[in-house]
Amino acid sequence: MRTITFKDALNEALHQEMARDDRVFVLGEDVARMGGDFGVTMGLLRKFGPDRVKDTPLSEAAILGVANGAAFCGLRPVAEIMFADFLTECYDQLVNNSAKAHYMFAGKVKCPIVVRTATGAGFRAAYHHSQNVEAWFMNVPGLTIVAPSTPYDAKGLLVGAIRDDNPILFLEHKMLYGTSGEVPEELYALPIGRAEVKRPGADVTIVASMKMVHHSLAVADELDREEEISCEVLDLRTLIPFDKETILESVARTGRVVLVNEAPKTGSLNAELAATIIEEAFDALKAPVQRVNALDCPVGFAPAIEDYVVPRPEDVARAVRAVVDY
Amino acid sequence: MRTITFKDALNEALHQEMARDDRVFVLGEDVARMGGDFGVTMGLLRKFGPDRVKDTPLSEAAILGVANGAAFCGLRPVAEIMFADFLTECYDQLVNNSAKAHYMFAGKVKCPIVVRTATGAGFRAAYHHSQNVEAWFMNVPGLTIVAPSTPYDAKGLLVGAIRDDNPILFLEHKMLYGTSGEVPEELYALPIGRAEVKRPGADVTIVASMKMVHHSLAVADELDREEEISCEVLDLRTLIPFDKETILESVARTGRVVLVNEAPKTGSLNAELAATIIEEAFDALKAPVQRVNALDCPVGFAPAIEDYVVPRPEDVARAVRAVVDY
Amino acid sequence: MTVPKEQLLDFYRKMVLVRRFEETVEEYSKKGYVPGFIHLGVGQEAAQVGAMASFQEGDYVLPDHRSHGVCLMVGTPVTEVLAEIFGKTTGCNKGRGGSMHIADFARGNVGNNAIQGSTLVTACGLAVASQIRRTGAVTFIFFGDGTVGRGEFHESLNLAGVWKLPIVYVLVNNGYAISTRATDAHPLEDLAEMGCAYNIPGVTVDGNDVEAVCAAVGEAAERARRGEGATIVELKTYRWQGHFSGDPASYRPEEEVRAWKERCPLKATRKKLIDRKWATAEEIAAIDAAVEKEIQEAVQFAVDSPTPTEKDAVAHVYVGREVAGK
Amino acid sequence: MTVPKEQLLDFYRKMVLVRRFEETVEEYSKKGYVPGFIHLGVGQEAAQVGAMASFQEGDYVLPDHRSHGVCLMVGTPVTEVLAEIFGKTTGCNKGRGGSMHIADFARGNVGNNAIQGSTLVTACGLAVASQIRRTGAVTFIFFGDGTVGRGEFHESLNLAGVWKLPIVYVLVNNGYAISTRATDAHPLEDLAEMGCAYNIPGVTVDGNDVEAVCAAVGEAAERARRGEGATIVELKTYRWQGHFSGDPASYRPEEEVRAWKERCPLKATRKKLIDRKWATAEEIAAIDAAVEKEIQEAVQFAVDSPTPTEKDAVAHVYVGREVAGK
Ligand SMILES: Cc1ncc(C[n+]2csc(CCOP(=O)(O)OP(=O)(O)O)c2C)c(N)n1
Ligand SMILES: Cc1ncc(C[n+]2csc(CCOP(=O)(O)OP(=O)(O)O)c2C)c(N)n1
Ligand SMILES: [Mg+2]
Ligand SMILES: [Mg+2]
Repeated sequence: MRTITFKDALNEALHQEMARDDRVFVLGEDVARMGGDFGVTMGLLRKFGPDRVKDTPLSEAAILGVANGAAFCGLRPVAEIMFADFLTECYDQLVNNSAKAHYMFAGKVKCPIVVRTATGAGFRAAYHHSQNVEAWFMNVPGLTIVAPSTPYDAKGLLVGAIRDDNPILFLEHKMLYGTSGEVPEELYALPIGRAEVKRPGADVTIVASMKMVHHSLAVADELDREEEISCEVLDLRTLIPFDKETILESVARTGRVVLVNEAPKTGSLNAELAATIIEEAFDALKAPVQRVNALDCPVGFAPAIEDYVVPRPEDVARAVRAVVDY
Repeated sequence: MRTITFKDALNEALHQEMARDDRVFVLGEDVARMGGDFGVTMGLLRKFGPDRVKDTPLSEAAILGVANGAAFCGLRPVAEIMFADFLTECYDQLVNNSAKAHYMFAGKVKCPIVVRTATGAGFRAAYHHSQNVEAWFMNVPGLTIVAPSTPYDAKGLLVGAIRDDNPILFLEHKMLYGTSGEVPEELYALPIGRAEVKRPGADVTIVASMKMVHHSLAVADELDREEEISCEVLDLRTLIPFDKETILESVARTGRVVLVNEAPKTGSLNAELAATIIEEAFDALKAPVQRVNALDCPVGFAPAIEDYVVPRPEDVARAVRAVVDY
Repeated sequence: MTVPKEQLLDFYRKMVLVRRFEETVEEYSKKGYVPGFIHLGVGQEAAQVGAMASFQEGDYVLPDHRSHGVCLMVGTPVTEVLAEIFGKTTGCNKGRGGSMHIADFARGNVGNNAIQGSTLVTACGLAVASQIRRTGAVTFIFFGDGTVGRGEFHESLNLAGVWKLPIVYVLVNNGYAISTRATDAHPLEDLAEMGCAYNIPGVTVDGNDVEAVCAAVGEAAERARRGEGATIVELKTYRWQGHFSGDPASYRPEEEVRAWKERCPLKATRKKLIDRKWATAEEIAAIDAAVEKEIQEAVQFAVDSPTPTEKDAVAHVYVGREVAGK
Repeated sequence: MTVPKEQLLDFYRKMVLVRRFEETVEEYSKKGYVPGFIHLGVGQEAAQVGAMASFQEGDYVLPDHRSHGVCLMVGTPVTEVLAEIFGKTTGCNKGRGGSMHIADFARGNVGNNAIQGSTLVTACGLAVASQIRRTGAVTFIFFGDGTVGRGEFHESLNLAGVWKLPIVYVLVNNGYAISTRATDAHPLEDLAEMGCAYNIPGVTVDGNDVEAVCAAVGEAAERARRGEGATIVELKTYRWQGHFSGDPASYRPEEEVRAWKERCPLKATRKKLIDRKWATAEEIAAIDAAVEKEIQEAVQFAVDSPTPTEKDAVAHVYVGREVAGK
């Protein structure tokens, strides 16, 4: 199969789904003439014209407002918020409007929006361009958070998200845009809400997402080779609501769990995963669940600090050894 | 000792601390001429004048901007955001500015602000006036979240928060404003970051905050009386960073834990508490940690719905029985 | 401007309906039938009725928190609006929204959001949808003088200005945001003038003169329909009651309230009808009586209707995904 | 306006410093010495130098993301600014902030926040502090044409207008926000005119004429010092490079770039100096050479300085509370 980048996979998803469904339109800062800060919306303006590909002013709340309002009218907006850190500027729209509209109005309206945004550390861009933000939205019933780790998933999940009738926050880890993988040329959708076993294993369940899936896979290979530890790596793909069944099924077999997430430890998605596993698989656990996270501090500028603060493969390996040796 | 309401305790804290420290000033919507939507800032304008008690336009981001900027200059602003739900409108200021300033600028500036706000359900005010919001701010290093449950704590913690050099989100549960308790007349500060055992017990540790402390105490009394179950009730008082030592000390004795929090279950503070307890007291646990939360849905309007969705005393009792019977 | 006889009679009937509706809500609120707090529009009937005269089938309207009257003008049956406010399953949102969240999508009422200012950007989305689909629909957004303070006011008008969006900004200036005088919150007296920053015409009219309101909003709506973009129409009026039902409103002078009550929009319209010999006192009394009958029937309906049950609580959190109850 | 000879010579020296600083940052960025992405102000030197001529001791300034030059004008040593951009411990924020977060509190530079628009409201807080303390300080806030789109622009100006805050809004209009033309993002050509909505005077000047800039900002600063409130000064200029160093900027016509380069502010000032016979070519060359020496010394200093280490990572998250490292 053909190999393309994560970014091109997303771009292809937009091209193909917009061609298929004329309710879909794209808006955001610099998405039209420039094709997006990361190039994900490249070529859409030429193909679909200014009605369906809109450069907005630097107004995040208005971008979400347009998305919500248009969605209420039956369109399917795909809004780009350039960096996830800027979701702070339209937090109200997402939390109080998008997420609640369907419930608040007794199911009489839907809010099928996708908010794409670049998340994660590693870009040397410091405090306001490096955060992992999913935890800010974890406690907001009604929102769905999707986060692919491979080009294949990126394309299929973006299409799946656009077709989903719920408001979806779609996280694109900025260090993955340039990674490559096999992606079918035809249009396909992957289901929202399903995790995937990216690598089967018997001793330890590693649950990860986005860039941390790749750290986890690398560690799993190494530990398999060097220490005869067999790790199963689960890629959540949908962070909220997450796929409890797949996780619990794996934990029932391994009894040992390592959770890997790039956000600061306190209050990250890992906390919810750990609490759920405890609640539902207490007796299966052979060791305390280990959480691998960034330190509880902002993402600093100096590379030595950034690299130290976020989870490194060696942190994952250490956690795996800890659950095995417990 | 004298008995006053929670609201009056807060009001007295402001009066006394403003008299003591002329760097303290108050701002927010309707805090001056009207004395606050809940009356907490009553009388301050007359006593301290318009320089130190400021009615603002309906501009939450500007309120936080004024607080941050003035704090950087050495003042100690106490900002009121009328309902916690409106923190969505100044989320960027709190998350990206207040919380990070000290770190981002290498300790050369401090941001000693207090953001007071009315939180919680029970007011029949639906989606945008009823949320429990602490989880939105859990994964934001640099922020401190304080949440009293009694008039005594309200006064002492507010004074403690004003004197603290960190940005503090100060949550006032709106159903507690009218509750009464003993409060010393003199000025005193309670330490930030310390939980309190509100009721000692031997069999089960209940960890709660704000209104849920009262639910928990009521249940503890009842179960003690009727079922001979002895519950220890811990009041977190500071939600983030929370007092791990006090929790772990109690759990080491009881081995059974019930966490009670009014926010929706997925991704609430209870998740972090559960994960921490698992990590640090795995071997002491005699039963899976039980989380008592609101259901994973918004806070609806109709009273029957609101009352069903948020935790009721019977839900706490059921969870206690579950850990005892495990 | 003078409207034809039939229209003025119709306006009068509608204003009486709105007035009696509000008085009835207040009466039944005091009797305990209305959960939560309510914001009454008594005194603002001419603004609501006159502005909505230009609303056509296919148009969108976003009412605000003080907009029961606007909701009625859309054509939603009085029974359904009242039942919604009472929190009954027969309400237009099945009792799930209440006073601050009344929507009727089929008739173009996209509902309020109780976060002031939020809907200002939603309006852009409705307008963009009608632009993309070339439906010629106009979006009417109601908001108060206080809400002008929010950042979304700017983001909305800036976008509307540059994209020439078909929006009528109905700025209901009743002089106060809770206790805060409009003149203490904004540096201009006539807030419609703020349109100058956005190349959007602004017009200020007597909001208690239903004919003047109808003319100004009508012209703005026509401009929007012709594709010439948005207009701000500021309606100067006054709310007779406090901010919410029960607010003593001691922040404003008795004299001011008295003067405005003199300028009652119903009384003024009655006088016009009599002066122009368009109706006799008897005919007017007949209108009043007919309205009264409608109101009393609605009350009966709302009182008799069932309340939602616990099992309604978890419906519609997501489209197509279930949420667990207790 | 004509400034005295000594001042124009000083302006020239400073503009050369800023120009050479930016070119040097770019050069060393390409060589791999500068982490992350940087926004260069080449072409905007007259705006930065001319505006900061009115900055006095005790004043506050909030630079933006394209403001290395502004940071230098505060008086922070070139060495410390460059070392900060290189991410070194000798930087003014110990390498913790980088290009987008350069502060120097002791000298009144309160630092940038990389969320566009955030500092617009921080500015209000600085101004309120100087009002409360009656220090007479002026706050200078730098922001671009794109950032005018943010809601905070409005909340800030509305508050500044109604509270008569001593702020100079330095609106650097370089025609673009990344790829988006100012004229596609806002409905007015001269953005200073937006002051009309806030009763705040706006003036638009040639941002490449350092004397005109100095005069306009000087007048605005004097107004603020006299207690007459805020002014918007719009400086029309152009950035020669792309949005960030490396951006090919293919979204703008070659011709436009060429025309603006003709209008180089350094060249214009050199011409003035020569035409007025205030300096000879040799004297100008001597200034250039002196600046060059300063720059090269700063480079040596920055290159030789140490980088932060891992243990620096967890310092200063909170005041007085430790955060655990790895
Ligand atoms: C973002 C936000 N801030 C504050 C409030 C609380 N609040 C509700 S109505 C109101 C005043 C609104 O004033 P105005 O817009 O003039 O409308 P009016 O009540 O006069 O009709 C305030 C401050 C809110 N609901 N949302
Ligand atoms: C809230 C927010 N949205 C978007 C961005 C991304 N961004 C950084 S600079 C910029 C353009 C700013 O344009 P302008 O204000 O004109 O300044 P210039 O870059 O032209 O100097 C954008 C969109 C951001 N940093 N913050
Ligand atoms: Mg008002
Ligand atoms: Mg610009």
